[in-house]
Amino acid sequence: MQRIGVFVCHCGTNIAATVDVKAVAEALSHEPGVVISQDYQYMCSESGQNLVKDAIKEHKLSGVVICSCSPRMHENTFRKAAASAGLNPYLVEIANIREQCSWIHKEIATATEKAIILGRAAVAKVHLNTPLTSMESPVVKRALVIGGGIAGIQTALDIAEAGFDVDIVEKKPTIGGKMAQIDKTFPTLDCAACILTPKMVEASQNEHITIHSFSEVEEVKGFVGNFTVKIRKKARYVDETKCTGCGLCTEKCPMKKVPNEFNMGLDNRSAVYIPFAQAVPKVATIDPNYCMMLKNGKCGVCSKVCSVGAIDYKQEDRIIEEKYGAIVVATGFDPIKLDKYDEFAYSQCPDVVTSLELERLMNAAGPNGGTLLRPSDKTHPHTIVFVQCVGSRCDDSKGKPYCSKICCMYTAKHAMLIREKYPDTEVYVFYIDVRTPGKNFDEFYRRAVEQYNVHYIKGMVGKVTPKSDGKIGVQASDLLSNEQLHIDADMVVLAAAIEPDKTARPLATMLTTQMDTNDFFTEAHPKLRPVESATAGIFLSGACQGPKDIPETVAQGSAAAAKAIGLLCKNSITCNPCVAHSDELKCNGCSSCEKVCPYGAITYIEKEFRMPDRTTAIRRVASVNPAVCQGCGACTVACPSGAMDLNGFSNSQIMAEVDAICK
Amino acid sequence: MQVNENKEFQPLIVAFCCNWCSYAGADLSGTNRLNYPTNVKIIRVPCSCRVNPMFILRAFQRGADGVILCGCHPGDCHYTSGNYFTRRRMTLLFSMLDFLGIERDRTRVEWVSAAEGAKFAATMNEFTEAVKKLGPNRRLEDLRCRKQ
Amino acid sequence: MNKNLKEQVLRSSGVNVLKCMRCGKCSGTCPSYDEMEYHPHQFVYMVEKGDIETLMKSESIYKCLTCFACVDRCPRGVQPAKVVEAVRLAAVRQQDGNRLSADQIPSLLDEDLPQQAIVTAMRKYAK
Amino acid sequence: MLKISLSRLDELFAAIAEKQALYIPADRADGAAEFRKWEPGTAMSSKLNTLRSAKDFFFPQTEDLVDFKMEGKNIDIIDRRSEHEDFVIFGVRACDARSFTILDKVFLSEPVDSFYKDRRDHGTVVTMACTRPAETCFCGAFGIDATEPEGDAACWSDGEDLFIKANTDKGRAFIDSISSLLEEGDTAKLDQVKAKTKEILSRLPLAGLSTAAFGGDTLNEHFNSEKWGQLSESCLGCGTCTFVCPTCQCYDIKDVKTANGIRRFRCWDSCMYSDFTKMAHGNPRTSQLERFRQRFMHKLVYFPANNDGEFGCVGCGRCLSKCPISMNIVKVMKALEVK
Amino acid sequence: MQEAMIKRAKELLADGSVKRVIGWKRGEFAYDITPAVFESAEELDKDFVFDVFTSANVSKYLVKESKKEGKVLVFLKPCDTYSLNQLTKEHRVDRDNVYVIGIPGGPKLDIEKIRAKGITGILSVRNENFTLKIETLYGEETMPFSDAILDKCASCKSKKHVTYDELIGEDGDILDSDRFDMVEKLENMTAQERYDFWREQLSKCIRCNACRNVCPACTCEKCVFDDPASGVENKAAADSFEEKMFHIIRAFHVAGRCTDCGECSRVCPQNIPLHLLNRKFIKDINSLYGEYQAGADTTSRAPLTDYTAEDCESSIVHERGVE
Repeated sequence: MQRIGVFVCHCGTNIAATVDVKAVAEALSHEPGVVISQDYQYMCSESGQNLVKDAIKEHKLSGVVICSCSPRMHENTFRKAAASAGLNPYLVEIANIREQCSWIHKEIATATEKAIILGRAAVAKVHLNTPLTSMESPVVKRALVIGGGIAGIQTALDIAEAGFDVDIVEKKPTIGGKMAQIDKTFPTLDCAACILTPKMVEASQNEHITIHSFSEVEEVKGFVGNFTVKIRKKARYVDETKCTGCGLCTEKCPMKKVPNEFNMGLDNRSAVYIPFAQAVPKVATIDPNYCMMLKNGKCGVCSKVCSVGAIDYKQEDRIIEEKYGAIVVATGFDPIKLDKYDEFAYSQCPDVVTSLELERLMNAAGPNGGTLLRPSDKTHPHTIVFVQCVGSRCDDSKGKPYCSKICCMYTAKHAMLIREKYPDTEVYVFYIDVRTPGKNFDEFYRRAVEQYNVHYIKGMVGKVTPKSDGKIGVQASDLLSNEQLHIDADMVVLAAAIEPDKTARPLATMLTTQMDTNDFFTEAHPKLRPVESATAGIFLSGACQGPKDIPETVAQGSAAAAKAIGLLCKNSITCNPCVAHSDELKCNGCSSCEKVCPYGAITYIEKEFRMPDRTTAIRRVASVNPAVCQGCGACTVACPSGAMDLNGFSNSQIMAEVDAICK
Repeated sequence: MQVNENKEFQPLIVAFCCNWCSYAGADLSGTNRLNYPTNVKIIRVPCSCRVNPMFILRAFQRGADGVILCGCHPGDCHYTSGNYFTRRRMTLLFSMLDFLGIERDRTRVEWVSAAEGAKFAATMNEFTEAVKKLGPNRRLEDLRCRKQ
Repeated sequence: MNKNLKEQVLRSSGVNVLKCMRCGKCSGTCPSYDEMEYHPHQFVYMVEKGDIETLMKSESIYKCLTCFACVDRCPRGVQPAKVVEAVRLAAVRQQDGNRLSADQIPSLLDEDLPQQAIVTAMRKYAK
Repeated sequence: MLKISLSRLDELFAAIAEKQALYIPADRADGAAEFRKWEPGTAMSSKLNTLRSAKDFFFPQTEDLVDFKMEGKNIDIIDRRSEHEDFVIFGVRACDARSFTILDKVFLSEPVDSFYKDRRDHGTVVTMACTRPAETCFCGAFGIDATEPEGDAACWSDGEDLFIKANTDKGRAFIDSISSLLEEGDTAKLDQVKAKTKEILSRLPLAGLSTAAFGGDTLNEHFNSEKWGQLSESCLGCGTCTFVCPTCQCYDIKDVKTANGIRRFRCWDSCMYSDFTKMAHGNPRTSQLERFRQRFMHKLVYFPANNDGEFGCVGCGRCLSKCPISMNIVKVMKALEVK
Repeated sequence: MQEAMIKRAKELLADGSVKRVIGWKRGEFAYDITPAVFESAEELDKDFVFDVFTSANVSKYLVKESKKEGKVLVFLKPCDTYSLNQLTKEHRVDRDNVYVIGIPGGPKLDIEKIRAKGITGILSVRNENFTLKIETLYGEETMPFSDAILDKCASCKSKKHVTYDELIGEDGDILDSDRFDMVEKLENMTAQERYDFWREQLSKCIRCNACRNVCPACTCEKCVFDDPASGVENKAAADSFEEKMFHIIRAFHVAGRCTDCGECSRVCPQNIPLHLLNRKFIKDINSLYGEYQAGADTTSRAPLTDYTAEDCESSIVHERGVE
């Protein structure tokens, strides 16, 4: 038999002014199971809490109902009070008679009647409450960072700094990501390599950091604190442990006609290559699509010239398995393909380039050694047109609906750098809006206009036409002077929209994290939890979550690291006990629940059962991981047999509330 | 359901509110002292997707005259996708009730965020009025469950 | 501002002018730009403002070639050409103001004008 | 024998209904026949039998027993029993009429089921002889003569007139109450009709069905038969056979939560259901084989063992036509009688 | 056809590829056919039948049979293959342990429709050029074949087998059926008319559970209606609410999973058109969330375990059809 205590709070006059609290206490004292029903001035005060604690002890209460303010306000207060008096905290229920009764109603009679009904529902519910205990789940003290760009590097360094082991998985042969390809950074115009490469070296030398370059995540299992990840280490046909990065093989390789992806295909590399001079790890990789030895067994030059015998044509992909407590996603971005925007003639004309291509064209390690020359005829361009928002801010059918955020600033940077280095060059920037929120950003843009005399023209370019004389006709409307402009340019630079890396979506599926329609990872809360995914233990760093510039990326990388460190610091995590659980005897193993679980908390096991007809059978049944389940209850409704139920909000509890209200 | 010959019909309305948005929205309308009728009684659930069609039928069985389900706005679910499942489930359930000839206005789903205290109160006022117009729920009531 | 006219233009064009982000790409790509008093982006903006009578009075409505370059290029899918067409249609519907009188025709005739165009014009504007 | 012209049937019904409630078989919209309270204009069905059996009159599918009314912590117990009014069921077939004898053995033996007895005391059963038996009929196997039905009073039709004869005191009182409408009539034509019906009965496909292999003393032989496995393997475990059966008499007692207490009621149960006779320890019959076997052993062995050889089946054929998978007592009997 | 089926079944039994055969067994009359498991050539020869009355969908028996030792051969009509796929998808049937022979579908006959013509004492039914010759105790009767077709066959949705290991006879196509006509007709009634329609229909329910127990989608280890813990358990339709409750919840539980095999209506001893409830859900799902045929495959996501951010709001119910 239940022994329930009811405590009605006056909340000063907040409740007592419109609800006859004495009448409520009196009415509820007659409810089945209620052994004590009291009212008090301020239930949440220390003396109010003591009243509850004493009653629990004196009356040996098996359940407590507090009629007071919203449970969102003081549920925890009263749970703690109950716990300190030896009652399981989950045997406390709150009837919200302030926010949802006294504050919204005026007439005492009806408000009191409603308060009694709300109290009665809470009593009915608490009858069915069960003691719940939070589970503890151990935390593996190692983190995985997926993606080795500046976001991943920053996150890894910060986590390593805190003393935890961290692995970086990078699909390319070197870490560094997009930032390594960038020439200078805004708004300070310092050289990207100068600030990035020391961090890359630091990462490679940190004893806590392991870099798996040329590797990809193959499979993710487990849950917060305890992920098991399979990583595919792709065959690079070079023994990483032996290669010294001397580069002799790359010099001697006879196959030199391979488009160099690091330079955006603007020049060539050899079949065995090191992406760039400061690559980390500085190890050669053989491109099997071009290597003649791998393609038809005829060559072997690299193997002959390698003094340490690092070349291994027989190398195969390797799968390694590792356990992690936290995973940080830092898969970054890519510029979109521009093939479908034929109005900008990107595919037809080599002198129409993307901004990232321009970065390489201007970079000292780029195809022209840092001299800006037209790709087509290697001549100096005198008129350069920049087109903003190519593929950004579009209708869904035309491109990306979002603003790519970084283009305004890097274009100002490009324009400024060009005007500084080549003052004889006219630079036009066609913009829709110039968006420069950020520290020193607008000042930077104004400098481009005021000091460097870059021509900013409001209006999107309508048409780009390569001409027979090598010039490029640019047609655009100047919306402010209301005239159509026709510019004969030597080069056109397109600020292509950026999109999440193609590997992000399959990865999100593996991680059971959410993505938006643009394939950006969705944060757990857009304002308050911006670096966590909704899946516990998975954190987001950098542009995989949305377009970002470098400072923001680094900030988010560090924030994600802080969140991961917070998790790794714990020896175990306390789980919310209000989670789903499956009655295995009723479970059909139909997988409906698994399909609606946003957290991947449900798995299936084959289990032997003694059936009611005295036989044994192996049945497939659902099993909820309480460490992963967040307690939404979606599965409870998807389950046709009612095998799934939710602690704290069980079917019978909610129906008891319904019954009590509908009396 | 309470009928008094001299008094206006007072419908009984059960509102299921998700803990994160709508229940907080209801709290907010309290904090802002925005009135809505006492007819509305709120049941707190973790997420709108916790509401089993069985609960709604149960309420009608036991004499509720209207049932309203409130959750976070689509896209804002605390659990990321719960209200999307709710939306499908309730659309189909309501359509079925309609198919069986149960008055449409007795059921509703409304998305109320934690900031929309005013919307919560307005919704409850409006819904109560709509149900009041329909009169007592006769088509989906279990007569045996009435007061003896 | 004439609300009815605006509504009529919006309805007959089926265009949501509020989608326009004022990038001017329509005008940037327009081959008739120099012929027009009001340019495609202005059409969109002026329709949004409800300033339709000005557009109806302007020769611009007959200068649009309906080549649909603006429709194709618009990043927001606004379809300016349809707006121009709708304004033109609004003008045509007010037949009295637009109908040619018989004695005006000879001076307008041009030997290079295809016969079919003349017949079409007659059909369109004659009562 | 007393008779009334069939053309005056409505007059007869009106006269009966004037004194007490009258139920006759009538066709419903979907073509099936059901017992319906007669009111002017209700036409008697020409169907052989009603879809549901006539047992509902004495043993309805659900019946409230008692209310527990709670006020605060007090519980009031309210008896839901109320004295029934007199009623007449007209047109019951011979098979269903026999089913009342079987139900009586269950409900009227000590301890008497007062709910059942009350209804039984107030009900007068007027039967109607069959003239067009169906292929699913096998009442003959249980010694029932469809041309000589039991009941408080029995009726026959020869196509022109309705003949009526009392079998019991209640029947005699019933006939007395309508005697003003009746006249003495010649049964020559009726005898011909009866003879013709008897001839058809002898030609029924199931006419040769015999109960010889069954009875109270055949328990061990049948209980342990290996045939139950095959017979029951396709049984869905639904309660259709039980619920259309005129003799199935098992019920469950259940509680329903009301606004302020509990209402206790009883409702038909089916031995085909997995929770049938579930007790604290669980379920005595855990497989569908056992449950299936229970139903037929009960009708063919246990019931006669306890009731002077009376079988728990009347051969009405309802389960033959309604079982979703067409497994039925005839197939069971035929399978089991082969040694 | 029957001979070919028996022959093939015997071959597969003989060479040990299958241990058991699920098919249909001859009864006392022309029409009372029972689904059965055959384990030997003799049993097949003696009782195996396939004709116009073998309408029962035997796929549900595979839940039990596929878990037994040895492979089971099952003969499935096109509609039955949808049920099997759905069961496979929900891990209720071990498909690897089942050998499916696809056989042509209906139209099958409904004995109740013959009886409804007043034909009684039925001894045999023969189909001659689409006229049924029915021998009865009271002489021979005739009626058009088309008048006796089972409702579920009359609105057949597909003659295509969606899963099989081999076929006997030709495979057919997915058909354009008129199966939603009655649902639409009801939708166009007023709420009062719909209420009256269903009150009349559902008041006939005797809660025998035949619809549930025959349903290939209802294979729960423990049905909520049998489970006192569920809060909806009950044995009898004691009140008009209970009738509605049972059928609403049942239809909802199979929504998005029901293949529209029509067995529920076929077996209802009270002739309640239960399939209309399931079809209502199918129709809604098709129109609101895109065409979906449960059981058409074993991988797609069921509509109720899926969503898009652009789904319609439930207020659409208020906006369409007749109040």
